Amino acid sequence: MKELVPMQKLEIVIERLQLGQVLDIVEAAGASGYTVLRAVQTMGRRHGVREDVGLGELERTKLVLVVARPPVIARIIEEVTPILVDFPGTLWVSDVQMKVMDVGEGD
Amino acid sequence: MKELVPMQKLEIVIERLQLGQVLDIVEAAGASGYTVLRAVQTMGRRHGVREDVGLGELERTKLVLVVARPPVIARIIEEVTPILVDFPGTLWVSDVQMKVMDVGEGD
Amino acid sequence: MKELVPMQKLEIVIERLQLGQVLDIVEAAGASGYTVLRAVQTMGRRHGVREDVGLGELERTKLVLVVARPPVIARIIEEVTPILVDFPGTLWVSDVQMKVMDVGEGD
Amino acid sequence: MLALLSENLLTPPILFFLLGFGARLVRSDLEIPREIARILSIYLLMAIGFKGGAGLAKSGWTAQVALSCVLVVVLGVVTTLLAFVILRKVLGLTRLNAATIAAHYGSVSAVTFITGVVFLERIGATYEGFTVALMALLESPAIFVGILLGRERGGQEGPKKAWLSRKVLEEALFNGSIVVLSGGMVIGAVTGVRGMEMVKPFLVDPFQGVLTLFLLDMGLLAATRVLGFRRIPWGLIGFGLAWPPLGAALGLFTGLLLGLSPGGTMLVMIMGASGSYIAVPAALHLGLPRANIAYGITLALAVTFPLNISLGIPLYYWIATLVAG
Amino acid sequence: MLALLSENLLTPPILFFLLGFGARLVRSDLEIPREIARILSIYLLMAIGFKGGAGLAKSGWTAQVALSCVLVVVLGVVTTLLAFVILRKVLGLTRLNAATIAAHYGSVSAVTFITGVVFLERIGATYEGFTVALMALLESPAIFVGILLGRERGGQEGPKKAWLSRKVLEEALFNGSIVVLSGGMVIGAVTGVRGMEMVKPFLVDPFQGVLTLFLLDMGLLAATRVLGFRRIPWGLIGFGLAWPPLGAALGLFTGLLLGLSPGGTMLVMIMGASGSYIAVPAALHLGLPRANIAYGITLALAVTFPLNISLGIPLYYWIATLVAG
Amino acid sequence: MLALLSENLLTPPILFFLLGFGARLVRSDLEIPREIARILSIYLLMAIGFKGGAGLAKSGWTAQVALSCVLVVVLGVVTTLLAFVILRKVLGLTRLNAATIAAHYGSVSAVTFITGVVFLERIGATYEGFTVALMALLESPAIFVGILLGRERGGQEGPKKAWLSRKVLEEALFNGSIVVLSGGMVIGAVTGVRGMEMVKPFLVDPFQGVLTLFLLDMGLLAATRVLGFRRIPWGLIGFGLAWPPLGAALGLFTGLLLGLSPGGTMLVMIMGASGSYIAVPAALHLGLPRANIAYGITLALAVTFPLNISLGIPLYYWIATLVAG
Ligand SMILES: Nc1ncnc2c1ncn2[C@@H]1O[C@H](COP(=O)(O)O)[C@@H](O)[C@H]1O
Ligand SMILES: Nc1ncnc2c1ncn2[C@@H]1O[C@H](COP(=O)(O)O)[C@@H](O)[C@H]1O
Ligand SMILES: Nc1ncnc2c1ncn2[C@@H]1O[C@H](COP(=O)(O)O)[C@@H](O)[C@H]1O
Ligand code: NA
Ligand code: NA
Ligand code: NA
Repeated sequence: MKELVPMQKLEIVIERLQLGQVLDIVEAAGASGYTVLRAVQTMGRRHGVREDVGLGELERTKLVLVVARPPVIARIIEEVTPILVDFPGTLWVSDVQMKVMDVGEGD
Repeated sequence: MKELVPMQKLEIVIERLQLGQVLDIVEAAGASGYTVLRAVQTMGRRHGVREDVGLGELERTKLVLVVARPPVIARIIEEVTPILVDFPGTLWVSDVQMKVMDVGEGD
Repeated sequence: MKELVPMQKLEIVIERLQLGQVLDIVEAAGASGYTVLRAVQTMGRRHGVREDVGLGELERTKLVLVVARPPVIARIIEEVTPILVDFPGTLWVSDVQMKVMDVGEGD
Repeated sequence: MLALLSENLLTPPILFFLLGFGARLVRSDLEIPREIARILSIYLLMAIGFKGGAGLAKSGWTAQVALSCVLVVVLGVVTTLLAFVILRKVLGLTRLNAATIAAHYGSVSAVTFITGVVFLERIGATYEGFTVALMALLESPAIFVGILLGRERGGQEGPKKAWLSRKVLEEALFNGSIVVLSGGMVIGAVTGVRGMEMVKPFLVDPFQGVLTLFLLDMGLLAATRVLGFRRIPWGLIGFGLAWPPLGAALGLFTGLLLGLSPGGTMLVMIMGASGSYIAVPAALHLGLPRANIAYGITLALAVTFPLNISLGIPLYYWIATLVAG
Repeated sequence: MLALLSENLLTPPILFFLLGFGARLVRSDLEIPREIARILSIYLLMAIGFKGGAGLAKSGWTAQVALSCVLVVVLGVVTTLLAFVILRKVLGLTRLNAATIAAHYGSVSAVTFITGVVFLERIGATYEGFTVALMALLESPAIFVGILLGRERGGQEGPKKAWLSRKVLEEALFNGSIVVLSGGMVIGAVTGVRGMEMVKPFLVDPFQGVLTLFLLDMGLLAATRVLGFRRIPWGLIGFGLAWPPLGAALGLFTGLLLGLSPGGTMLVMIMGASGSYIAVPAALHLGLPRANIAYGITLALAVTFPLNISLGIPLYYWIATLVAG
Repeated sequence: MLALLSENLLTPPILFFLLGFGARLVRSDLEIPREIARILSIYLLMAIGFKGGAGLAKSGWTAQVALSCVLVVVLGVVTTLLAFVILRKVLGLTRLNAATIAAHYGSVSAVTFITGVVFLERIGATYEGFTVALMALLESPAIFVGILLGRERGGQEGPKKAWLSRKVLEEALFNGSIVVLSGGMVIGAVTGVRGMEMVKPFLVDPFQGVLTLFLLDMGLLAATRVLGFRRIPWGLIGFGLAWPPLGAALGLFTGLLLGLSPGGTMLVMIMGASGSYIAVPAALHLGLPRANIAYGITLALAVTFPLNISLGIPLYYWIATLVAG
């Protein structure tokens, strides 16, 4: 029975223009994967309500989910923070237990 | 290095018709922001499977994410519960550590 | 005042073709409900970046949220794991406190 | 009669419905995005409404129209009650489920009506323009009757949960289908010929092509629900198949009473024989929140709809020509 | 003059706008998916651009066109400054909010312009083809002026946050509206008559019908924002109502200076009187990230836009015929 | 020959492709929603299928058609193997990546084929109706050969993971493209002239305009992938540029063998020269789940496609007129 491994889940709220940069950081830090969700309505203290404007992508604010070991998460947070200083976004971390599928297992 | 602050993450499942009311409660309670996601398929004990019907908004069930200090979260829960009694929805809370960006930091 | 009950939140990443099977397992295990979100961009060690290809459903990777008591969650994990061996996906668990709405309460 | 059958079956709309149905049965992953299906429904309702409005403006408000409006509401109530009794007494469903499904069948499927109109126009048969108005009228009665029948008696009905809260009223009277359909009718009538000229290349010429694309999606949806049949009691599927003749008979009777043309009578028969899967489910979602709407939609969309658009339409017209000829 | 009013009001586009507006006021849940509204905007910009390009090719590059381009940019700057002063001094808004709203009104609403073109074509009035090019030009000046006015003075403008970062420049000059509009124009001019032939059944014939469907959505959006008015200070709503005559006057003056036809003058009046809710908000989203753009969009879309397309268009044309006749 | 080049380049479809391409290069945020791009693809496949079916009905089932079907399947297999050998031996890719990219190029890009048909119709050149059927046939062979080549030898292939599981078969034979394309053909043939009449204002008249809008999106997509080129080895981009002449030559040979008209031969050259980015990636997603499909899509869409629709089409036709004239 594959055991559940204690890890950390990092949730990063970021806009589309900075998404590519954030995902590069996540991959470079060695996370085994990421799952990006689309936010439909958002509000924050620094940038208020972000409306869907212009003819760019709809629902521009994304929620990036990354589950990895604490050192990897810490590195990601360190490199993402400077981006959050300049652009709308925020991040939070929580403890989870993840089912680690060995690479060889997939068909 | 900006520290991570222990907070609570509140996740509220609510339908579009009650979303506005819930977001007002969240703002009034003093949360620094919220992130709303769209649910594509949902089921609950009280209202079963909610189909996308009629010509209203598609994917009507929403997941509201709010990260704030415990007292703020408690107040939100208290004011949202009466809505959940009458309408489809539920909520749950978990502990997280949030990166607090000072308001002045945004450009 | 309805109390918050300690429970576990299970998050399963799975693709559309296996979603029906997973939801059947969730219902059979006795969970009181589920909430399914749509992922727009995903990457994993075993199957890399999954592009939106062909004329099938857009944004095929789904994130299934299930909040239930530990024994129910454990049963779901046990029955979902074999699917994850053959198909893209992963899962993780975290502790939450859920507001349990009595069935009779809904109108 | 056979000519009528092939006249209907061997047309792009019906064939693309079968293509979609077959594609899903062989597990093709073909999928029309929900947003596209949604705007196609709005387009079809807008177009048939606009055409109906222009027709109504020409025919004007006559006694026959007034009487038709009254009788159609009666038809809606009667069909809902009849369906409820069959489902409750014959099939022994719970009060809530029987009322939910009955409400679907007491109303009308706009797309079946539209496919009927396209059939009549292709074979050059005439029909009363105001039948579109009758269809719009038929959306609400079934909702009210359904909610009335479905609500538990006594006790739990506190003031806040008045059996017909403001929200349910809004949904029953101002749901998207009624707004687009009747709004289109009023605007079609008001703007008359000049208005029609402005929108003809958009709302009239591509109409049959848009219906064809929409029915491709309907075929996919219907087959998806058919694949989920194992969760639906056989009795219900029987009801979905048996209802059309019953509903059509009631429609025929109404059409005769109103002295409508064969084409007009056929359309009223469709109103009786078809079940709604857009407007009614939306209203019941609010009015009967605990109801399992999946049953109603599955029967109306995956059993009754395919039956009506393939065999129903030509047969109802054939009968209408014999009786109301 | 009354004839002009009814000529404009009693047409499918305006009536479907009112239908959408009314539907939302009675809390109908009718909703056009955002993806559909998006492609309808792109279609309308592409079509008006293509038509403008074909017209420009015919009229050719004259002194009048060159002068018009210069004067329209001046019109953009002047209207932005005027609006800023009114909002800042008269209504006492913060520098940031005043600049944000001013930028909306210093630019133009492409859909109001398009509705004006449709009005002119229906009453058979002529207008200069290159006015479409002027509209495209009018998108950017207001953005630059708005950001300049909105940025806090001194300190905080480090190199990285240069007041006009590369991203803001890209958005101001190459946002979706400008790309589709001017791209359509260039391609319309280059491909000439043969190009037009290829796309006519798609870009020209259904144009008025697509505008009608788009305005149904606009009505829904405008009413949704009107329902949110309680969060907007009354002074601002007053500005939204008072601006059109002011902006139209500046447009009239510019039109006269350029010796445009009554139709052309009316279109320039629309440029002055209308506020952008597509291109400008997108640019400000980047240029003034802290600005509350909801105010600007709400005023431009839910106050000024309805006023312009219903009463504005016929009145501006009436005035233009009197003055520039 | 130059006339043919400008005849193709200076048309709305190609120019809007370049507009989209350029817009993304200057970082415009213009974006066509994925749902819209999806229904445009389905529309184009449905329309070309329907037109092909009507053509097939007229030409009927001849020996030439039967032979063409066989030879085209052979073309598919040969092009896949040839591409695999080049990628594996010359460029030294892993077996999996070589097989994946080869499968893309062994199949056909429906939109390149459609752009070719539009080119032929504009210059008034004839082509065999059944070429559309050949295109549909060309979708699957490359998928089977690709999966066969890509699967690791020995060991790991347990029964459950048979190299061609039921799901992969369903995707390879009944994927969305094949269903809509061949379904459209069958219905076009069955409903004949009367069927065409019903759908002409929807499926035929706006066809070139819809292609134009679709190519605007293709331009945006291609440029987005070009901006991501730094992650792709230069050798592969070279392959994407070098393949068209090779594939076209094989197509030319097949066309001559079949004695097709210059127009028909050009279309078969396109089949050889183009790579699929809709049907094949979907099948490989299931058949070779570990494959990095991004390479195949990027080359087929951002390198080969632009080359084919701009220079390829006129050149292939010019060569076809010389050789098969
Ligand atoms: N307390 C919070 N809870 C949930 N989401 C938040 C919170 N604060 C900020 N966000 C998200 O982060 C985005 C940017 O925040 P800001 O940069 O502070 O405007 C907002 O649009 C929200 O989507
Ligand atoms: N145990 C659960 N886990 C996850 N989501 C749930 C759960 N229970 C209810 N929900 C969500 O809450 C919505 C309303 O639940 P209910 O009002 O009980 O029907 C459902 O449609 C689900 O989206
Ligand atoms: N560490 C991770 N964090 C977040 N999501 C993940 C992670 N690993 C895998 N996933 C998700 O699971 C899907 C399948 O993973 P895999 O089967 O390993 O390719 C990926 O496409 C991601 O959506
Ligand atoms: Na009925
Ligand atoms: Na203006
Ligand atoms: Na090929």
